[in-house]
Amino acid sequence: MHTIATHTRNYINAEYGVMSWLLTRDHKRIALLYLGSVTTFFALGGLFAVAIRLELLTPAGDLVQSETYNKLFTMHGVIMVFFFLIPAIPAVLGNFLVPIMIGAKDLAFPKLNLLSWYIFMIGASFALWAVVNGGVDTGWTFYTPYSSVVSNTQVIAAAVGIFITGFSSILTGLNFIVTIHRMRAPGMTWFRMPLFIWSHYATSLIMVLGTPVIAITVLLVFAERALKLCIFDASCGGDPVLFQHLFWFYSHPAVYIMILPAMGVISELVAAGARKNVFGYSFVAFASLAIAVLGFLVWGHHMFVSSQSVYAGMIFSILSFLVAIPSAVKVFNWTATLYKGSVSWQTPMLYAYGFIGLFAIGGLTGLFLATLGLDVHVHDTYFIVAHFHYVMVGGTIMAYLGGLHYWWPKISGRLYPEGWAKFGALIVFVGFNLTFFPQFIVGYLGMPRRYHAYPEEFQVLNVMSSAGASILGVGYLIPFVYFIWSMRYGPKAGPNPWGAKGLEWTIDSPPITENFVDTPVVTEGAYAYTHERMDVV
Amino acid sequence: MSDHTIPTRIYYMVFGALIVLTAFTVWVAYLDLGFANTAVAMGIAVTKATLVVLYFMHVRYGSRLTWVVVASGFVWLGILFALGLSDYLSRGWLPQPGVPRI
Amino acid sequence: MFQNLPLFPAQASGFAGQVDALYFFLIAVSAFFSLLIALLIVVFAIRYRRRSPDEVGAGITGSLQLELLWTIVPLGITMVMFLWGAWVFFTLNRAPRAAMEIYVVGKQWMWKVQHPDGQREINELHVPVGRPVKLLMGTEDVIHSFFIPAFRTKFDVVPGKLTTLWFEATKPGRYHLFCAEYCGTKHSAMIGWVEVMEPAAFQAWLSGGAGEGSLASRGERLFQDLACHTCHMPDSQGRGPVLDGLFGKPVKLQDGRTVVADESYLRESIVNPQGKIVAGYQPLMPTFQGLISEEGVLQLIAYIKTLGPKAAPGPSANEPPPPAKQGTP
Amino acid sequence: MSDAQFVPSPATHAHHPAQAHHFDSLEQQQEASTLGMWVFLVNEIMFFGGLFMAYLVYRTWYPDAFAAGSSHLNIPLGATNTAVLIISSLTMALAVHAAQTSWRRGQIVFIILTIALGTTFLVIKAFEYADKFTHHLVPGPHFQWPDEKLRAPVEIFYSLYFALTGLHALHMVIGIGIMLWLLWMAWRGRFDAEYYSPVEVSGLYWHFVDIVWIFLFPLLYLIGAHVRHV
Ligand code: HEA
Ligand code: HEA
Ligand code: HEC
Ligand code: CUA
Ligand SMILES: [Cu+2]
Repeated sequence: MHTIATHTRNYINAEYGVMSWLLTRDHKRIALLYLGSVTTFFALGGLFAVAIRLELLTPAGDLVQSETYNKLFTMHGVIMVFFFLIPAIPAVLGNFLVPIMIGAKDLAFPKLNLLSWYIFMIGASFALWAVVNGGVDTGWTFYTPYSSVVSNTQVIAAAVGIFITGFSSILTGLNFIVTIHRMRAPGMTWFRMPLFIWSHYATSLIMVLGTPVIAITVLLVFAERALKLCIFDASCGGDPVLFQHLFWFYSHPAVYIMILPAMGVISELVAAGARKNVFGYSFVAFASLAIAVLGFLVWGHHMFVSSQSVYAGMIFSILSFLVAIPSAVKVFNWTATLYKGSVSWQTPMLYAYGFIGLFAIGGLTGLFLATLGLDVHVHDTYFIVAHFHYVMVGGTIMAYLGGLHYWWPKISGRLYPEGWAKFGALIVFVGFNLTFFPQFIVGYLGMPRRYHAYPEEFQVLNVMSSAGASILGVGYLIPFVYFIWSMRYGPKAGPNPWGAKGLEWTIDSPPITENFVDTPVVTEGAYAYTHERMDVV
Repeated sequence: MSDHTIPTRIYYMVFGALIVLTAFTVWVAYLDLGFANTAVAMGIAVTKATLVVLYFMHVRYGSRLTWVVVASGFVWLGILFALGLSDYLSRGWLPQPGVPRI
Repeated sequence: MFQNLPLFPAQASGFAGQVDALYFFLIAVSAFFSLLIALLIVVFAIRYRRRSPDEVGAGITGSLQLELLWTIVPLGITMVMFLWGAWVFFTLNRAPRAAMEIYVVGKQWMWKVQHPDGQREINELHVPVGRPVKLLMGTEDVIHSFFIPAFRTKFDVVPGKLTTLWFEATKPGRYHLFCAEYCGTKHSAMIGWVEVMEPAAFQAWLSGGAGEGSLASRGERLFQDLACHTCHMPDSQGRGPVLDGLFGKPVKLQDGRTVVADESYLRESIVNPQGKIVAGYQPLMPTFQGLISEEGVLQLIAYIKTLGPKAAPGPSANEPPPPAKQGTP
Repeated sequence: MSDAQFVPSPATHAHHPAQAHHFDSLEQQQEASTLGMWVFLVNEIMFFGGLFMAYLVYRTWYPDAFAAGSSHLNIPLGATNTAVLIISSLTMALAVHAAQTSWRRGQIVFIILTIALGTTFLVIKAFEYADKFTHHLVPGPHFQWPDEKLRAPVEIFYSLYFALTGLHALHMVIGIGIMLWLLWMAWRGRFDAEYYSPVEVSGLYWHFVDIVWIFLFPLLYLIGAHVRHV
């Protein structure tokens, strides 16, 4: 890397003092602000999960009151979804990497980027206010009329929090879209972009097109509750099912906001881990767009037994199967990328393997739910809980951790301890499966979700799940500890510890404030590890 | 950026059309045309909106990307309406055994 | 503790087998693909593990044939899932004509059941084995969901609507009844039992205690109390249409549409008469929204269904049950 | 990129003072702002879209109640407001034109006119709202409707009326805020033919708010026009 000058100045030590962080416009510093915030929310959401699992150790509802239990899972869901998982990869890794990967000095609108973080924190404050002042008990889905006229908890504060946070997501998406369109370095054509960028582009489309609908929907719940308007309330002839339509119009695409960036991370990990072109690059790139677009057409699969029309159910079912196809394409392409690669067994790859396997199971069980006749039985049981934890925890969090490990040297300039990291990844994998696999079984047996007490015959499976959760908790604690440790004691990383391709590995670790000394000129595709060309067999 | 500076004459013409259309839509609303009332009102509103988008908002002279962005907004609105209505309009269609079909 | 570890729910309804067959098909597909992928990953990761620090992978970029293969094969498989699933779903959604009808109302946090002959129960549902049963369901407050795992079926009860659910129990026994849609504090206590009985035992149970008269007769009393009869008279003298023989018949509406007078229509006509105006009538009927309990609405419906010429499909509530018939058309 | 070359920044020409350092050129910066605003407006379409969906459903369910509810809205005032907004769109377009032609006086005059028209709109709207309050047409416990049978669905109509017009008015308020800032910048002579994207981009926003009203007016005010004489 002859072109790299060693700068002692980098984005971390460029300026000092709290204000230099709170007023920064550097996308990398903002990424770290988000990293701090979402980690805190993850810990909080995790604490609620621990409480849930403790309660479910015994069939009787003996640890907490049912009111409390209902608040626990609601706040667990709300915090994990809106304040952790949706921002996690885009706002942390995306913020850090999108400009660097396309050879830009920053996002198109740095001030807006900082504003997004403030909006996020303001929204989060409302949600936290709700948590501290008695909590919310509507479930993260806020179904009316329970949320709008019946519940007597802090629905208004939570709704306002989600409304505000939504704008942070919208502005992040907007910033990415404009950046990717307008800020690419010379030579960085669309089909030379890393797949991480493609998937963030697709994610941003969903953020911009979907998030406003959840914003207006929670605003209407707010209006119905606080201003006594009549929108969904059946007592003035309104339709509670309309709320569900509007809610899922966003919230189904939102699950792709959670998974698409994770898929982008996996594409990078697999390419660097196998030192190879991602197999079928353009298919993977277009699969991201296909998921983003088709993802808007399937929301009604959450409403098969909601009294939605049978025909609408059929339309949503068949479209749900269609949206599974691009995901399948991606899984197969990642697997094929390993073929004849130079495959690494370092921690980021372990997480990538974990992701592919667990996402496959999570996604395939999604097919169970898209199957009309089967969903009637498993809807609102623990089968659903297992499905979405497999995709969200087994999928997105695995990818997030894999990505954090992979880019940690770039972010912090230091290496994490590899041995501990492998051990942590193993614990996470084992703990995860022990927690959530039994839930498929107990779900098919018929245990409904959001149950504070349950019949005795479900106990054994629930105890397994709770045991798994404690292992999983330890598994998450391990990286948390050694990442912090490495910031001080980790060995210096150097610009490219993995021998990986990509503009981010051509610059210093940690990078300087405007990323590049001189604007790079790109002359080849994203994963050009070799210039030989070869066929599959 | 549209380096295009549109002559102000066009602005005034569009403005005139918008005012005329507004007057027309008010007038026609007082006639009882049955279902056509809504169709006409929406037709006029769409025309007016199109004029504003094309001329006041310069899309007529904009890049292809602008066209795509604008179009995507309306396509997604269409998705929301179409799939939403797929439920509302087909409720109760399912023939039940023993109940006469209509 | 460990002898108490069920892995599979009891099969106690006509379609439990159908749903389970679908389940096993999906498990087979999923197991195949998950194991295939896991196997390939392990094999590749070991076979092609990195042997020297600056080794790179082969220059393979992709293969159109493979892309087509793994697009089309999953597409085909999922279409099978779709068709099969939709077919089961239709069965689940179309109660046979001969189904015996039971009225269910959900409210925070209990299930109230009324049998046509007048028995009421709370958090219990007694049904005979081998006869299709159709539940006509409403709610007094929020959304709930009537869920019987052993029957593999559930359906939401939604404010402002009448929803239905049907099944045919195949095995006598006691099965869990759950509320599956989150409905507030005691959601997890809104549970009960479904008691499937031999027909004779069921008949005995039915004649056990009907106290207040049949459902329809209670509906009739309400019809008088709410002064419905002042407008709806048996002859066409009243201000409202004649209700005799209405159930199950097509009704012409003012706006030109024709709808069938099923239970949902009757419910809507009572609670929200402005929604659908019968052709040839003025929108005079006041709304009874909030004036009748959900149970009352169901009683009125039961009453209207028994009215007049026996043109209505399905046995009237008071007849003895006909022998079980194959329901699925 | 092993063989990516690094070239020194191409330009040595003087940067426009408004150009941010992370852009290569003022042109790139202006294109980015315009695209950004368009993307934002698409988001706005969906934001109002949720409400329009609710309107669509209930309008098909309760056509008569909607017509009846609508007939209590004041068509002359609504039409006037439509005209006011259209004029303000014209003045906004002319303000952009003035910026494109480096005509500072024109910018100031047209922005002031736009602000004045926007305010007029809000004042008229306030009178309409006040009228609804005195006639108990605001949804909630005090809502009254002479025809008891239609009360519930008419309440839905007025809920949508207030939600739609209220959000629209909120957008107007924000728009006026932006205009005041533009006025300040124009006053200081910040905009010229080379750099005018703040005016252009704010103009897009303003026109969008106008378009929303173009739909609200017939959907809310006019559907009852032909029945009110029956
Ligand atoms: C990251 C989040 C995420 C992701 C990616 C998905 C992905 C999918 N989900 Fe999931 N889902 C949720 C999060 C997610 N879901 C959540 C949170 C809920 C519950 C919400 C609530 O009620 O609280 C839910 C609920 C949910 C339901 C509603 C269930 C109910 O309430 O009754 C349905 C129904 O169709 C569904 C389907 C799917 C499908 C078809 C996919 C597909 O996209 C999956 C595609 C992936 C694959 C198919 C696997 C990879 C492919 C292969 C291994 C090759 C073989 C493939 C084939 C043979 C096709 N999901
Ligand atoms: C991103 C989303 C996400 C994540 C990560 C999780 C993580 C977990 N979830 Fe959650 N879950 C949801 C999203 C998520 N969940 C949603 C949306 C619902 C539905 C809510 C509803 O019904 O409304 C739900 C519901 C839900 C239920 C069902 C409740 C019910 O229906 O009654 C259960 C039950 O077991 C559960 C368990 C768990 C467990 C054990 C974890 C574990 O993975 C958690 C492991 C984490 C820890 C144990 C914390 C570790 C601690 C640290 C790392 C802290 C260290 C740091 C510091 C000290 C600063 N979740
Ligand atoms: C003030 C007179 C009046 C009263 C009281 C009244 N109705 Fe009606 N009803 C009407 C009129 C008029 C119609 C036809 C117009 C319409 O559909 O709204 C009607 C229609 C109906 C219909 C639909 C009939 C069809 O042919 O499709 C049903 C069912 C019904 N009423 C039931 C009831 C019940 C039950 C009550 C009492 C709880 C009741 N009505 C009280 C006037 C009345
Ligand atoms: Cu009733 Cu849950
Ligand atoms: Cu979904």
